[in-house]
Amino acid sequence: MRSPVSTLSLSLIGLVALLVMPWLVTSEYYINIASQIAIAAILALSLNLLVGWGGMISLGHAAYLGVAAYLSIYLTTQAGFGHLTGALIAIGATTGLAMIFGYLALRASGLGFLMITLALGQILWGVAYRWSSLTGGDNGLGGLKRPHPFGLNLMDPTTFYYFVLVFLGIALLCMARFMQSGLGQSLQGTRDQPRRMHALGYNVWLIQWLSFVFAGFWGAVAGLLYAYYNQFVSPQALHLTTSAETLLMVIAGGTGTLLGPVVGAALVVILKNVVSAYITRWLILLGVIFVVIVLFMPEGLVPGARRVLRALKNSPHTDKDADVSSIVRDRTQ
Amino acid sequence: MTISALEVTGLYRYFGGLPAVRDVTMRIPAGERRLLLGPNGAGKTTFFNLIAGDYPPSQGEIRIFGQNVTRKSANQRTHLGMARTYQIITLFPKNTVLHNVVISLVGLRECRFNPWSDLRRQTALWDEARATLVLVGLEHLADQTVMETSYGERRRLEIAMALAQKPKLLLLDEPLAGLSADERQDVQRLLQSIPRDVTIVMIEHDMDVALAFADVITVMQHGQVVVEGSRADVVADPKTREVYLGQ
Amino acid sequence: MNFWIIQGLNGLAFGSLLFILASGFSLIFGLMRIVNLSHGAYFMLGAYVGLSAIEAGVNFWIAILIGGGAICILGTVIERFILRRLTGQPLAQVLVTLGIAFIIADTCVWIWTGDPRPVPMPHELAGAFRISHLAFPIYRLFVIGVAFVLAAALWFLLERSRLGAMIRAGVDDLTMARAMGIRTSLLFSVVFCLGSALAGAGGVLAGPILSVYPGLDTDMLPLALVVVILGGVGSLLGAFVGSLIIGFIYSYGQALFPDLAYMILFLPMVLVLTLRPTGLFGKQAF
Amino acid sequence: MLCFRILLSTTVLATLALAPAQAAEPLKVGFMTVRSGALAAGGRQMEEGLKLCMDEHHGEMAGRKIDLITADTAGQPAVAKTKVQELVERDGAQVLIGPLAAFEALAIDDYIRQTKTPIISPSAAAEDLTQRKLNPWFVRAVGTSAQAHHPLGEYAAKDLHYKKIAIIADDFAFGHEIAASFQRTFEENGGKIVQKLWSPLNTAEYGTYITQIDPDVDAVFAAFAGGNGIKFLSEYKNYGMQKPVLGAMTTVDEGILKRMGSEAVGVISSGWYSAAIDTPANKKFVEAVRKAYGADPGYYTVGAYMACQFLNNALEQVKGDISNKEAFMKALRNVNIPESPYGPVKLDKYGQPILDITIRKVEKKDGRLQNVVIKTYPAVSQFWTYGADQFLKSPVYSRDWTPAK
Repeated sequence: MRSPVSTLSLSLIGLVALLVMPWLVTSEYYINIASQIAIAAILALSLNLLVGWGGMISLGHAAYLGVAAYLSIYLTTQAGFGHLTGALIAIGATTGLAMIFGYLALRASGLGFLMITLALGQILWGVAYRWSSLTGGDNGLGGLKRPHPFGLNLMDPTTFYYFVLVFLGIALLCMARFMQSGLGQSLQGTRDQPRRMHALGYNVWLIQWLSFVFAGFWGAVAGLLYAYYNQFVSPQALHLTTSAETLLMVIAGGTGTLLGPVVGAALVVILKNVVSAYITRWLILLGVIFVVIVLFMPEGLVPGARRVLRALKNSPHTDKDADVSSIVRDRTQ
Repeated sequence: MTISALEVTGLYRYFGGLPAVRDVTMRIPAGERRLLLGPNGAGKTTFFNLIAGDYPPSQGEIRIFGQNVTRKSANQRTHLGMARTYQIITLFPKNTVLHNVVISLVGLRECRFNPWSDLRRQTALWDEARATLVLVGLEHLADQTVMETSYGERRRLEIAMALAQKPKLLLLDEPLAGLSADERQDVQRLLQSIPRDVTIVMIEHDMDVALAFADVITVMQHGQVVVEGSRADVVADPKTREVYLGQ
Repeated sequence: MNFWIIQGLNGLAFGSLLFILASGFSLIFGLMRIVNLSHGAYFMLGAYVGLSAIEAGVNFWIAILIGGGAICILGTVIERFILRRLTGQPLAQVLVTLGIAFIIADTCVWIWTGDPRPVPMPHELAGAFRISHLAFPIYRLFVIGVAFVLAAALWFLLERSRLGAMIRAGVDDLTMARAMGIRTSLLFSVVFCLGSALAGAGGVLAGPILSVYPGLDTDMLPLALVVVILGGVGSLLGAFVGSLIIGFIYSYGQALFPDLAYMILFLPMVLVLTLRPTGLFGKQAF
Repeated sequence: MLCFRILLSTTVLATLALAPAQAAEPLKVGFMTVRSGALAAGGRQMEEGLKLCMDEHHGEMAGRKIDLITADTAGQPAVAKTKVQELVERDGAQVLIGPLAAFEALAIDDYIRQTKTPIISPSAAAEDLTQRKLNPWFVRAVGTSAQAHHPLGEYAAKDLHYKKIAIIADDFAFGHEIAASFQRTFEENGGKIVQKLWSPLNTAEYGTYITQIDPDVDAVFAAFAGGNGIKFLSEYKNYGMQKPVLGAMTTVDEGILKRMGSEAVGVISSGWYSAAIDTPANKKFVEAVRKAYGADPGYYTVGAYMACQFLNNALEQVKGDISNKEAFMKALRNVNIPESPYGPVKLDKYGQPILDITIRKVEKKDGRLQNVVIKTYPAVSQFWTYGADQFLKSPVYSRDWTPAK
């Protein structure tokens, strides 16, 4: 059993670290990277809702990121809406899209679900690419100015970082509540024993659908922040690789955990943006890291690290052989 | 005229052209204890699944407390006061015993759609679950995970999860299967303690226990009802012997 | 009229390519329940290996064998040392095959520089076949032939051979197959090798039409998935019919509805899956 | 943060310091290329072209050492955005060269304006970058999509006397712009575009499209980018098609021409560069590229090479002092290179080079395929003969510019 105290203290340390981060790093560049991680983390958290707690592996989660981003930019720069209206419509419409997509995708389960989400994602990508009068085609849409909510200057990287961090905080809180809520518990039940849940009076489809829509909503929030961050959106945001990367974040970090997707997001964003400056073949490294994670920490980085820590704690003489053997023992259980 | 707890008319179910249940008609008055007998493959569990709503019948009609539920899904039927246990135990093994009962309780409550309120803080729910565990004599295991419990204890938990929903119609699929003699007695006692107004339909192979328990017995074979009647009638009926000995 | 004939042939040819790609994927998924997301990368790597063989002076036909053989070896190694440790963990397998796909894709850019490269076709199959006004490339007719022969061979292998009997037993019920004394471990390796080899050889075979370039893997993988899902998983007939249907949809669809060109393959899939979640020929849901 | 301050303060100091004092310090040039993913081939050619130019100058321009920092955008707009921040904020790049794709350039457009960082585009040809979305900090070292293909339309009608042409083009902005520009001049000179086929960028096979081509046309204009030209031309031949093919500059670019066979022979195209341009400057350049990399230079190689020469030219004008960014930008827009692989180059007031456009024909010469020059249109503006004002009044070329008749 994980000890709640150490999780809490670790989270607190993490929170403090996140808050003071802008004072520690040497360049605005890293603050921007942190903002990107936070946005990716929100998207990964929302996908984790489906993958981790619902057992629904989606390969089309970029849909919500992309659609919300396209809508918010289109509405504010082309259709003449204000920032707030644009944002609300974008999130509302994207959530509505999730309702439709959920309706279609939940007709199947397992691999069928995965394929429908992938196909729907590809269709959206195609629309974004082809409908160039509206989406700008491959050139994408740009020209979005970041809003000034409550007089905050979001053009300042540090302010923007805190802005995003607030959303990440709310997302984490919502996810934590969700996990322990009636709906969250029901969703986890439908993942493990759908038939049983049916017999216990749960409308499995409805519970999965509601969760799907909830995940879509948070995907839309991530998309909105993505649009504000990049001030630009192109079909790449809707592409299969974006969905796949998000799925990788979730699985690598640890499905069904709160911090897993955040760690996974950090890993992928850092590899892609920072490490690539030093290692030309960073994609190979990314691949190798995933393979290694799966082989040696199959439950993901966060639960895996917990396990290793526990193993370290449990062995009174921290000599290396003992650690290894306890890890091995854990694995074989 | 009293309303039947369960009324089945002309029920059929085919699997790829093969009938698993054929023309079953059955009427179970409220409060009755009904036993379903029959050799393996007689269609008893399929019949159960049809009543529970796991899959739709190919033909026929099912009514629960007078309401036609033929086209209703399993969860809707549960909300009409039906509960069931499974032949092969399907619990949530990583959760605690108490948690399992809570999941069962939440199934009938609105909070199953609530994405915000913390289930752990709804003490009424947990108290009620604990009370159910007391009823089945599992309160001492409340905080253990299901994985840590014995087979017999899980059987009882199965029943507890069904009882927690305070059903008016309870479907028990071989509640005694695979239990030791002691455990059997525990479960038997538990079954006997269920209030009389609960209608129980039970599949069971253990004749002694089952016969002692049931008011009316239905014997099925090849998906059909062969004999139906009181204990004495059924035991005396030559067709019963044929089913059990003559195959 | 000519339009329908020529686009029909185009669809048939493209469907044939898809079948060669998807049959291995379907085989592996059917028996081992592994969604091998590196299948597209195998296809691309096979094409690159075959290309290098041809450039080293090897005959085209031998190059197909080399491409298939190399990917068979690679696939077997991956199956033995990585996938085998993850039996029964579909999520882990998805992640690991995706990771391997990244590695292969970037390694290809590394080794073969990322220039788009056509695979030269054998001279005897170059040019077009003509009947009155219609002209159609001989090589495509040949690919159609290969697909039908391959389908027949696979059918024979699965339905008539001892290996096939073992595979079918494994697809139906793995525990049962084990109980019957089938060495499933060896069987898995053989099937994974075969499936990978089909991808690798298919890559070389498709090379003269598709050419090889970075991104070929991600272009082709969704197509393989679409075919398998549409046809139904683990069904050879499904993969075959699914491929041809997709081929026809692709050719007629792009010609008739150019505005839908980007989605033409995914719309029918969504339609089929929402109406019939098991695919057209699958017996079971996924 | 600390580093950032130091960086800031050095900039401030540099602004105050006199030019000679600054000359000692290396100039940081950020270079955005693509090393992974589908565009990696172009990225590599850009790197080669840039390296060649840097080597030519021995890593020094106008007396200042050039500190080149390279970043891989992976061909993704969002990554390009991060990379430009990395180059500017973290590494302190003062001038940028890159990125490869137009959608990357557009993705970082706002950022360039905000940070006022001079940027030289070595390949992105999107019209509006130097037209309707003019960015004061942006200068292009290559032609625009339409710049190279207005002449081809006229040539097809006037010199080749084609009357009816079918267009097949990649379905993305680059393809749309090329197709529309060709159509415009072709039709203005009496020709007629009877069919327009748009194939998705990731089209697996072109059979479906080739067989749709109207059999009554005089020629086919095929506008492809990346490797699609290879696929299209070889399949075109395999389908037994006889109609002559006109190509866009990138359809038969030297970067992929080296991978083609007989199917490419005879394709007539136009462009602001051909490795076969017969001038001393280009011969020297081609020699050097062939010696270093064993292949003819193409679109990306020469684009990056020229971007680097632009930088050199501008730096020499300001004597290596770029502390006054406005002055440096002015110099950059004032670039005048009388002899280059392109031919003579100078910029219009939009930051777009005025270039000699050549009509070329693929021929096999010296054992390799070459874009042999058959006609030169000297000093072609991005606005062709229309004049900037009139040209900019109409919307940017798009897929729906004028329907086929």
